Amino acid sequence: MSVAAGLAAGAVRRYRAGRRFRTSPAIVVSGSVIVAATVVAVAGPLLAPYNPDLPQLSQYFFGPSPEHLLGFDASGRDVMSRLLYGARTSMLGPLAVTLMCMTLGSLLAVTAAWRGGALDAVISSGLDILFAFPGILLAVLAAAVFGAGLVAPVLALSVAYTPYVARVLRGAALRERAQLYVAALEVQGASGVAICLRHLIPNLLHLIVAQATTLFGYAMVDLAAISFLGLGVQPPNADWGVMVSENQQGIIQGFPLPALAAGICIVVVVVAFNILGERLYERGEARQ
Amino acid sequence: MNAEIGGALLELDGVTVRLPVEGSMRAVLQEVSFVIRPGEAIGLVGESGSGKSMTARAIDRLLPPGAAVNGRIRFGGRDVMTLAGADLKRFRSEVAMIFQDPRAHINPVRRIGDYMTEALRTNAGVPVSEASSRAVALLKSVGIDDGERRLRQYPHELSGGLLQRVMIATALLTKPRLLLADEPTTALDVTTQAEVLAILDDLRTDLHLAMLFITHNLEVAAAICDRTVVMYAGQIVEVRSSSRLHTDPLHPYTAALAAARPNIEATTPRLLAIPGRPLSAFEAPAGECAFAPRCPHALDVCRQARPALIALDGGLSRCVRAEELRGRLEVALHG
Amino acid sequence: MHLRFVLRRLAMLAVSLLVASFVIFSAIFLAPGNPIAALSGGRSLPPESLRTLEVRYHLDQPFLVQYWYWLSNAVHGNLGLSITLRENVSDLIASRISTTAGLVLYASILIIVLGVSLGILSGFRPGLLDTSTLVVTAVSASLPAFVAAIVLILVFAVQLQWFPSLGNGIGFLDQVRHLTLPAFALAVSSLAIVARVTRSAIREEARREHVQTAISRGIPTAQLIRRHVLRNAAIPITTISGITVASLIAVAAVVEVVFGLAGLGAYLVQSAQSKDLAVVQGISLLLVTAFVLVNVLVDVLYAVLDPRVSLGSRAQ
Amino acid sequence: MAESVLEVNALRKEFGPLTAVDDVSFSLPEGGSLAIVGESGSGKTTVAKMIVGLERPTAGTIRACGQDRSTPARSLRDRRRRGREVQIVFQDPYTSLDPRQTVEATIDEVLRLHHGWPAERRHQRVRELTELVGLDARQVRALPRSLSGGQRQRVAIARALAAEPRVLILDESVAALDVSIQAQVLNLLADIHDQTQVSYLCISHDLAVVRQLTQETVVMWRGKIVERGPTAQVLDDPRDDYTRRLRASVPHPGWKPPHRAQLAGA
Repeated sequence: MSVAAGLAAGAVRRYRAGRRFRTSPAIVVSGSVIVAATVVAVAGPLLAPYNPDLPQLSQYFFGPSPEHLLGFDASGRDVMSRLLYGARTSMLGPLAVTLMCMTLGSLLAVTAAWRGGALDAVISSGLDILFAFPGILLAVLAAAVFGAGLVAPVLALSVAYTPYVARVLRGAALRERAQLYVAALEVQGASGVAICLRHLIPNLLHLIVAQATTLFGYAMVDLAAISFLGLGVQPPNADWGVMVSENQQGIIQGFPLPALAAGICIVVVVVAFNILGERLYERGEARQ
Repeated sequence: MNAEIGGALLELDGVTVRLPVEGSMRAVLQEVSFVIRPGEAIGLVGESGSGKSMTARAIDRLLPPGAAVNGRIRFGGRDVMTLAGADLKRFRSEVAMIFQDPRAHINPVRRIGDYMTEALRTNAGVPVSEASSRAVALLKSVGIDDGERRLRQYPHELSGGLLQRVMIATALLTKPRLLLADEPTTALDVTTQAEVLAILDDLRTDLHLAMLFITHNLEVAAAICDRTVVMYAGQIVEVRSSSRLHTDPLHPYTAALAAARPNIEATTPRLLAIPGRPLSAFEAPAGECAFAPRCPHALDVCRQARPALIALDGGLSRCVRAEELRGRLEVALHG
Repeated sequence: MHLRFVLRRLAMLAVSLLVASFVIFSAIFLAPGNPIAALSGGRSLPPESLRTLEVRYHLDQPFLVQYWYWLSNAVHGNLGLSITLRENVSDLIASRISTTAGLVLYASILIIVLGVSLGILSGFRPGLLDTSTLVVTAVSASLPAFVAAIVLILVFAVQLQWFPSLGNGIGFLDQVRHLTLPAFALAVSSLAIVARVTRSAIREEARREHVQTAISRGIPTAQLIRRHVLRNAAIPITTISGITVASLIAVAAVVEVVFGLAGLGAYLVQSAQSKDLAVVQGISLLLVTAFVLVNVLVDVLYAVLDPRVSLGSRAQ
Repeated sequence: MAESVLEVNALRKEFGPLTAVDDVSFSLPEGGSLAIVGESGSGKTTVAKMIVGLERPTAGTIRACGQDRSTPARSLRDRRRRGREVQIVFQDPYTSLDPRQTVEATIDEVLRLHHGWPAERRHQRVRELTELVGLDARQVRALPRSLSGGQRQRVAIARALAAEPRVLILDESVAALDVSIQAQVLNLLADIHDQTQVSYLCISHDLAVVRQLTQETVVMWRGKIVERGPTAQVLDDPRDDYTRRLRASVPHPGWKPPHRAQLAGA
């Protein structure tokens, strides 16, 4: 559930080093799921058969039919069309969190590991202090202050999860920096920036990508939760987290499909990202 | 049954070990045979990939999962591979092993005292206080005088040299009859190495302990072992009494290895390097002498079949030209 | 050695809390409009309420002085007044804290007991159990708590009717019964993560060279597992359990909302929606403190378990 | 005596309360070869790191090619110039190459750093250097992971030579290699010394390697120089107690470990 735990698990996963990597069915399936989700996020509105915001009150919680494959939601809107539209915000938020976190986290980690000494101490303690904020809590706080919507929670999660990313990357960057080829380049007189850009970061790339993939999955979970709580994407906009919330009453009333369908979309995409992240991580480890 | 056939404490007979590598079984040891008599020290020498460590692991039943072993290993007349229950337990207490990297081989979260006495307490039921005092006494015999304090420390608080002594003392605590020493001095400084070797040599004589000493250093093996076994590409290529190893080697590889080392006593303009690199058993060409591609004495006959070990002057050599080359190999030594 | 570690960690704890409280306090100044507008959530309030706000926040004083007043009040248990409920925030929190604490505790027990046992079992027994554990945990590790919650309600409350789907319950047993589904919903993904990490930690420790040494010395298998494999694997297992348990403190809000539990999290969300900033500040401060304390506890536990740790931070 | 290409004077390095290097002075003549011999904790590697600028001396001076290098370089140009004065080959062949870079790219990167040559000329130079260290065309295009330890060490030597340094520091450069490979690399280093004007500073714990490679030797013990002189003389007739103990500890044919009674005097 939490990014913190997920990323930490990634770090602890070093314990499972050395397994050989093959293009397994798991990678093909999770990769396809991610590609499909991305296509829907980009082209969802073109694929959607109906207007996602048009309520037909008489049809509320009306079951599936050949025309409406997933039936209608609590307000009588076409569930399939809302899912297709909702992919966009559901994917865009995590993407923004991932990009910001990885950029900031890599930058801080590499700077701290490269310069060492006082600067490293400052960056590391700064990150340690940021650890005080659980992501969801900071997101709720941000939504309370700046108002509900996607922007405040995305910023809050980026800040809250940067220390987790940076801590793991800093450890890896320190290990890489201790490699003798780095010392050899320093002795040659290559500039620090050049060594970082041309050698250090490329050698950390497998870890950065693996972390980004895992982070995306968990950011998606947290942002969906924020939207579910009514502090993220606002109804009537379609979003998977919002859809679970809107149709929650259906669970008890005997119409679980609309809420479940949105929930399943989230789970499938997140599982795909997590499995891919795990495999990328293992591949990086095997290559070491 | 007669316990120790021909006076052998440990007997390896045609031991072949295969390991699963990328889905197929690859040989890492081929037809390894030798014996160790009670109280005898055997040196096992080879470069990387020669299979020397794998030999010790096979003897101690510490091979990685999936390993297939052919041939026979007998300790005190009993087949080691089929030992179980109380017999296995006794075997474990009679055969002790020490390793190159004590830091990896000692549990980092337990105290030295716990590590040293665990086997004694668990398997022999020796009370803690007695086990500890025995540990302290043994630490003293390996040159550690403040044993009581050391027992309370954690491994990370000790230097590599100290830790290696702790490991040796621990190995001797159960009064073994055979010590398997896998490169125990490789990671140590030269002066520490000399001390540890002296300790091993002393203890071995005092305790009438048999030893298999694995090293990549011909001189170290010759210095503290009665006989030396030289391995190349998973095979034994020579067995020779240590005193004659340098003066009268029987296999071109042994001679080349000795000649390749820079000499501390005289300046040589150029070393007699062996071309190519050491091969492991599964890289070596089949159906010819494994050393032939690098051997300065190789002839066509060497490439026609794997030579067998032949007895020569009290030693063994896996070289078809061994007899013919005697004396000429020695020349290589002083270049 | 350990004392120095604990002292250093406590100093860091103090700094973290100070910074966190500062961030939480400054939130009202970051909000659009003036602080009063932020605190009142844009509502028009009776003059006496406005007065209380001004007094409470010392809005006529410099910023840092205001912060100082707010903090010392908070430390003394005075967290101000809820704008919507016109009640003391401390009292409101006090009446809800036991639900959240119970929920988090229940879920933590599930995670540690079930997650670690499952991980140990599949770590030592390769085969069908291990494979199915791997597959199931791969999916459940990615399960958002609110999705887990609606599935649990659907199956165990609506279909099987074993557990209630809403409310807190009365009396201890009834409360436990009411908390069971929420606790599972909260625990499920962390449980899976803990199980997976436990499994790989055990596999990894079992392969260590010192375990080989112990085998070669004839240490019986049961003792080998207990004293060398499990003991050493306890270090990463503690770390991951601590991180997941700490994260529950915030995630509990989601579960409380789904199950209609009157806990702190649900109240926090409700206050955030109604822009009742005094409440948001109070609860945030409390949750952050709990979160940081659990993390400190994990670090201390880690140092106790691993004699190699003297100063410095977690497993890097 | 030839002019000295490297001069170290009263060098000192403290790590907190620990003094790792204490009042170390020596000079290396142009085209000469000097060994710093010692065991772990002797401070020999710290001296090497200070000379190449990976550590900063607490006190003392280092001059190479007449230029001071006791303080960190101020500009990138300065750093590159220092790179053309002193180069180093490390002990561990496994981490001394970027795993993602081919041999060709590794050496080319250094050539680009130091010389404003066109691609054609750099390519030519890569070929010369790799031929010099005995790598074939296939190995030149390979990634480090498909090379053996000895081959990687050859790459590291070629990379160091690409800067055309006046001093090459060999920091336990053959210690991690198999005996048969070690001999190949030692011969290669001897050939390079004969063919070029490069001076060697050889950091080693291995007295036999030192004898093979150097004319002069200083012996370090616990941060201090305890003995110095021509290598053959230091090894054949050690004066200092520690040097004697060290010499007596080196295994060689016919050697027996000196037992503790014999060692006790040292």
